[in-house]
Amino acid sequence: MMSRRKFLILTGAVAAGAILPAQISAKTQFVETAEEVRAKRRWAMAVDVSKCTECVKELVAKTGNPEVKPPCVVACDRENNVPEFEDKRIDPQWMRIAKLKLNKPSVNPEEFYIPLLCNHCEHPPCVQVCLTQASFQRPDGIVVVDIHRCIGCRYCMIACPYGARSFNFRDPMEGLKEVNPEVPMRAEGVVEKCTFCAHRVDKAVAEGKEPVPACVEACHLYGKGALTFGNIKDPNSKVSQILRDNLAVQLRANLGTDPHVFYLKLGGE
Amino acid sequence: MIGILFGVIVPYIAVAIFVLGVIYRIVNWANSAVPLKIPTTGGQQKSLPFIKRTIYDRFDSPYTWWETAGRMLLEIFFFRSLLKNTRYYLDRVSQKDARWLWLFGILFHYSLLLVLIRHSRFFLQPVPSFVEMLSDIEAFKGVFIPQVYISGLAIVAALFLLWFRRIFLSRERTLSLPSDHFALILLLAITISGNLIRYFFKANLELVKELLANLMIFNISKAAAIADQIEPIFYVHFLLACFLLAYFPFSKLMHAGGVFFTPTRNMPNDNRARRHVNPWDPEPTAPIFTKGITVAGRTFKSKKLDWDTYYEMYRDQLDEIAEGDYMIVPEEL
Amino acid sequence: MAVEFKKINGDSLPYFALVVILAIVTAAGFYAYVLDHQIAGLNGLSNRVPWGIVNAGIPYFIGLSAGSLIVSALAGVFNIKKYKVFSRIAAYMAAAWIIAAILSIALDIGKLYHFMNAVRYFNLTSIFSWNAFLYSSYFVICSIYLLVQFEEMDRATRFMAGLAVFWAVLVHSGTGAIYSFVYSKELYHSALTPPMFIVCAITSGLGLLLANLYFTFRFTKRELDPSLIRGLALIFAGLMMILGYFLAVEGLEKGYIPALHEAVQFVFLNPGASIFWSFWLLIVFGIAIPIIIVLNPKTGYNLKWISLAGIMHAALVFAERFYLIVPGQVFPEEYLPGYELESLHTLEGYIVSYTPTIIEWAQIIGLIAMVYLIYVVGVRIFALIPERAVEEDVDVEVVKE
Amino acid sequence: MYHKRYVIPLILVFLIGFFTPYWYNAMAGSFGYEPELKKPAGECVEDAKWMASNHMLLLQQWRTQGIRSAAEGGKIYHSFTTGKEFYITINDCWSCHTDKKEFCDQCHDYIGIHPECWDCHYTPDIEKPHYEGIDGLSKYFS
Amino acid sequence: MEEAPEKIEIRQRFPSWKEMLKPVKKFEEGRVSYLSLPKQVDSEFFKMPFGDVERSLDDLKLPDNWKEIFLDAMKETLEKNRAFKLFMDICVRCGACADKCHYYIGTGDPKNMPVARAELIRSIYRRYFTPAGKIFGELAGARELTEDVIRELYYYAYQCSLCRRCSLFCPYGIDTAEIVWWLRRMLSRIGLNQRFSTISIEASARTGNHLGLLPGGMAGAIQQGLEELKDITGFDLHTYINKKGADVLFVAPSADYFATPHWFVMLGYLLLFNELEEKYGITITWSTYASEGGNFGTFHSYEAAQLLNSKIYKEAERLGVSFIIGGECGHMWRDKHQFINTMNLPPKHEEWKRFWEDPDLGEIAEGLRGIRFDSYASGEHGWIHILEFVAALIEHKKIEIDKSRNDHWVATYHDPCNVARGMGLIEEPRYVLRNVMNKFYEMPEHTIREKTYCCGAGGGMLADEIMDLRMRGVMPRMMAARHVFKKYGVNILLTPCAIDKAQFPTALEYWKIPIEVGGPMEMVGNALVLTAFGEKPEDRQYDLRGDPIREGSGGE
Repeated sequence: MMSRRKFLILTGAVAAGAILPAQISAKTQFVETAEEVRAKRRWAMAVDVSKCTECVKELVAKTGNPEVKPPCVVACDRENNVPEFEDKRIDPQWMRIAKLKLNKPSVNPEEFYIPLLCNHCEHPPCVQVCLTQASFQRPDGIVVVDIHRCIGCRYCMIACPYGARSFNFRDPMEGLKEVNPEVPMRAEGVVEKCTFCAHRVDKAVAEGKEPVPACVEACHLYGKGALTFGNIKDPNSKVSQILRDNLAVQLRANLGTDPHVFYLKLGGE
Repeated sequence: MIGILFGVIVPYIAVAIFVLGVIYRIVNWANSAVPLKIPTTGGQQKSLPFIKRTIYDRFDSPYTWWETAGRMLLEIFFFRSLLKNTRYYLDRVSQKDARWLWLFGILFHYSLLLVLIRHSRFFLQPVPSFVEMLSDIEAFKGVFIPQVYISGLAIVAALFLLWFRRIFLSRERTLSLPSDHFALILLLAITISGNLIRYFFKANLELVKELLANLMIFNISKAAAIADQIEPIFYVHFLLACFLLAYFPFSKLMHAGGVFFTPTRNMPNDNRARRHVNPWDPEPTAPIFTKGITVAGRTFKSKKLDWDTYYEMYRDQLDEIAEGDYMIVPEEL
Repeated sequence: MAVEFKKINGDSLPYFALVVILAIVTAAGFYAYVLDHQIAGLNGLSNRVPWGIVNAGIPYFIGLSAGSLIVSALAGVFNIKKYKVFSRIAAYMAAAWIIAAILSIALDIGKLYHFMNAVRYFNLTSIFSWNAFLYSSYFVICSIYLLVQFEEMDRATRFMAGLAVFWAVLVHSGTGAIYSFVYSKELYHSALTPPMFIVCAITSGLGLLLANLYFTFRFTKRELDPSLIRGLALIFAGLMMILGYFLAVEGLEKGYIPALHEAVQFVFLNPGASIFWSFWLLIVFGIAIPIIIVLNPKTGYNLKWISLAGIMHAALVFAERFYLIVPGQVFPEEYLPGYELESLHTLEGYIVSYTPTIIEWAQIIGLIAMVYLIYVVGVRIFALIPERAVEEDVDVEVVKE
Repeated sequence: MYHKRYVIPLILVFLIGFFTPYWYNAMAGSFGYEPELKKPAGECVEDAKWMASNHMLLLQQWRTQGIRSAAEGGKIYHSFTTGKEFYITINDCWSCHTDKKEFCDQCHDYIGIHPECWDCHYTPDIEKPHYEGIDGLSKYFS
Repeated sequence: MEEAPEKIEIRQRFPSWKEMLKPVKKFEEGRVSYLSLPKQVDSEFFKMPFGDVERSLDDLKLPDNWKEIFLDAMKETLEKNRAFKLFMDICVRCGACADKCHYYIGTGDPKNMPVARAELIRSIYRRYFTPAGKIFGELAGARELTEDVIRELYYYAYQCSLCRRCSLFCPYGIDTAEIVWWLRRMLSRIGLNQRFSTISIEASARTGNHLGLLPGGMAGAIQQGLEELKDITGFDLHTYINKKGADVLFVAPSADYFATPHWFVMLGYLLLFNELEEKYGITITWSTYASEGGNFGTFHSYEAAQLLNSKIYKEAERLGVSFIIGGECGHMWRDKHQFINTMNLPPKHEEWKRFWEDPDLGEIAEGLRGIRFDSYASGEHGWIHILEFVAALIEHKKIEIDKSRNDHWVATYHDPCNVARGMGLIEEPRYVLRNVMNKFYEMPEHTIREKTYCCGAGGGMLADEIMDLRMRGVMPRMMAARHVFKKYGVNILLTPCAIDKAQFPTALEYWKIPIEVGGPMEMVGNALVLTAFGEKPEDRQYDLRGDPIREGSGGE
């Protein structure tokens, strides 16, 4: 039951009410600022191309299907609710496998397989061009699409040098066989791409564990362990060690985007 | 206590005043006679078959019932007369279009319509899908939470524009009476308080709908109990709206009903095809003046100039004309 | 005698028929949009070619808009009195085309009702974001420019004309930059695009305006002096030559890079693809023949021929937009130089075909019809067209002042 | 009264229009209908009454922090009414409000608001099988 | 406006709303109409309440209980006229009408805005008839009825020409003419009448026409016209007057019998009638009893209008005509189109009935078969405008026209307000003019057709004592006329309205625009080839003004 006094002061509470939404955020104190995170963590992935090639070749041989999906891709699709459609032109892909061959067959006629995924560039062109700041780079380096903001202009797809982004031409719900509650599904008319399994990363960080994206986990579990994920700001992490020991190649490094997916052992041992 | 007073008693009174008041005004107008058929003709009449009438003429100078109805509908839905608005310049030959008033008027009235349709969600159960569809279309769905309804903001803007006309244009300032400002301020207060509830001080809308549902079925004790739980900011909006309802029938806002009665618009221009009968002089055998009019107890009666009187008065001249067999020929020089 | 602008009567049957036809085509365009978004797979887009001809509509319409506006502003900015007769109609067309441009963005984006996000979360580094601002402000400037013309406020008109031209240049550079600043696609990346855009915009807008003026004056049975049009036609031809020059420079520059040899060959010398045709048709029918028409003394003074040249050029500038937008996406990028790459699960590494479907064409045609609907209704509501456009009339006024 | 032929229908139209809720609700048979919420177990992040009016603001704040922050501190929500802290994850609400139909939809249907959250977001009502984690993938590679 | 007279100075004032409620005490010179004298309003045939005393504005000499009488009259009006009551209630004071009034444009007097003019009486209405006005008084825009207010009401009621231009632009169709008309009626109940219109009303009530012409005078005037026509055409023409058994009764405004630009129009009528009679055998008669088409009663009150127009149907019945043709007049057509058959019982005699059962002119004269008046088909009206009639004759090629006879005229056409906005006769005159002359140009679009500007002298405003007001009111029309004069070299302003024809010569002189005034029927008369008399197109040497026709036009 409301008292008369309360009613009267509430007329004066106009000002207090106006800042209600602001209050919610004002009270939230960050135990760890963005700058601190930036100094502490930068996620990256290293791909051992020889192991990867070995794995895919084995699978192709086993199934006889030249378009077979290796464990990493399957895990990515399931984990992130990536829909599957028949039509290759509009089928969204977060992670996919590409076949490489050197231009000079006389030197090396062998084919290699590499996974292609979002490179989580240090200077991501997609973030530069996004109209609505829907694509953004988190302080820990992961580039994410905030689909609440995406308007589907597809400028980021044009700008991305790696073709890492997919547009939802159809309602993704139609192409889903099972659902992972941890990751939101996307709607028709927005752009999506690999997030380095940001939900897994955040959960692991909060629990103080080493984060492992789904593809990496699946690669180790079912594949040859070609993928390595970790924090390159930490010199002791596995990724740092591997990158120290090997010559790493970045895709289209000449553009200066500084991608954070590194390919090792390109062209064999 | 406040809940009962503002949440129960006031709305009942306001609705009663509104409904009875509007009916009273309509009946009151209908009680007056329409002595003459006086449409304002804004275009070519229906006349000889070779005189072309354009579609605009049909609506501006209607001849049939349908054309008249069309004229009224265009008037009501598109404010067609205001659309003809021009402004006169003393120093120029030409006149310019000045349709701002039309634009602001349309903006306000259609926003109001949308706002009212959206408010029907508080009265109708289940909420009709077209109401939801309209709300979704006008809101930037998903961009702002809560949704931002364009009509809700546009109506405030339009009211301010209409009010600024009255404040800043010297001619309009001269014309405006306090009641004109008052109506605008009242509407502004309602719309602004509505927007405040929507975007800043949230009220529990579910309780609001429950309150209204209980009021509708006269479940007063339940309504009063619910009314007490609703946030006070709601009552600012609600009370003002109730006041508007009660104020409506007795103010110029009644133009909403009056526009249907305008004799210059709702009559066809078919005087020559259908005779209009004056209800208070249905059989005019002789002019009223010759029957005499009574003012303050005294009767003033004019003499009737019928042919016989006339003939008596000018007998010689008329006879002379008759002698010439009613024919005039030029005089032989 | 001063130029007097007058509304048309607009009560004849052909007029209503025209309005109805345009309205139907417009409605069909919007219906195509609805279909496009409800049923997947009706358009020719894919994850490799996400921008098609609906997107090409943006630069195309913007170009038509600017071309119109610059004609309009000639009178104001450079004080060329004789073009004052066309200033209203041109400014009005400019405003109408910008609406079409904004709508073609609206038809193109995936989540239309989220568009306010672009305002709410304005991204300073995004050229598209700036363009959204430029387009809307450009529309406002056009409207104010038109308004001050209606109100015959001479000083304000000159000021607004200047501002409008400045803004038009800005908008065009911006639109060009949307494409040319994309450094990840070599066929897009070019510093020449923004200036070429401005030239191309003026020629296409001017070309269409010429035809527009001819037909409007003809249908309203008003007098139009060929010598006035001739002046504009010469400007038109001159700018088309500059456009041709720009195209040549850019093509040759691209062809000079060994890395792009394959792509350039694909674009210019591959008659199997629509891109080849879009380019060469533009060169031949969109530039060469119109220039010949205008410069040939036999045809260059004839309003019919000039408007034919204008229409040809304006129509084929759409091919130029196609040639600008599509090849960069169709031709695969090289992720790892020295290696040939083929994706197992997507279309990366392949040349992807993009053929606009009828649904996409319907949207573009619907927008064009909408602009003409706005125009046809506009000449009835507003005093846009001069009672007669004859050079002597205009000259007399110059003498008087 | 003159023109009864027009005036009486006009009054009737006015009355029918103004009293739309009566005939509409009578036709729908929903006079006095009130939604019944299934009271969830457990403690909410904010006071229930505050939530009834302001939950949309909370959810917006929740989602922005949840997506945009990489630092774990950025993912901590401080309750406005109770002062407690909560770590933001995507499916927190479902832990107590187990039934969307009996909770969310009750009020939303009543007021006629249908937010687009569930176009993408998981709800317990969703009919598709759940993903079982990486370990469950073995069936694809056996 | 390089050549506009220096003397006109428009002082625009924008007082506060409170000041607007206060009655104006100081009346501008040249804008106040004189009050009626007893001989006009206390005459035998036109007896108005309290008309027996001579009044002036300084000394109104109102009856003792004038307030009661006025309010009673107002109450009666509210009951008797829905338009008045509605217009009292629904105005929202949006201001759309404000600059539509030519008197407001010309004078700048804020109370001349149509809305403010209506507000003068509306404030009284609020004070005495609405609860808000009774309670809140001035705040609700209400004011007491005092003698000053009455004076002000009179002052502004007679600054309106009842042209209805404001009504066209009002979103609710509020017709200030209607308000003012009934206000004048209320004022007449306490003895306040305008002298100029009551002179004419009284004369018309007594003699049948406004000029007070006796039958002999009228016959003489027509006869003189016939003589003049003989000089011009060389033919012996004739016409009928008061002829029983004629086919058609013709009613013209009485000014046509004497006044100058009107005169040529009458010659045009006579030529047409003779041609028709000679060729087709249709007889058209004038009447001395119904010798007046105009009706100054429509400027005064419902009853006065009825008093004056009641004669015509009676006369039609007496003469046994089939229908009535009306001449060129503006307010006459408001009266004849919208009022007359409501205010009177239409004639019921046989010829009339027979004709309107099948309104084809072939029923009267076989040669004219095919001209049908189906749109007016009703035995209860029976009026045809002379220009409609001529348009039909031209369309059916029943008369022969030689356009070139009007080549020395470059004409423009002014729509009389009542004909355009009270009747909708817009295209017919243009049709006629395009067919009888080669050089016809329209004035600017917003000053013609239904948006036409008033001549500033309608509604009883033709009085000489309000010359200042008249010249201010005519300004917009003159600006438009000057525009076409400069642009096309127009040398005649045609208008089918007697009051316009009286006002425009004065106004054109005042505004220094060297063009003539005339009526469309004059042009018809010029161009009409009297084939029935054996006239050839090239025979006519002089136009109806006596000027040589082909001089200066053919050669150059």
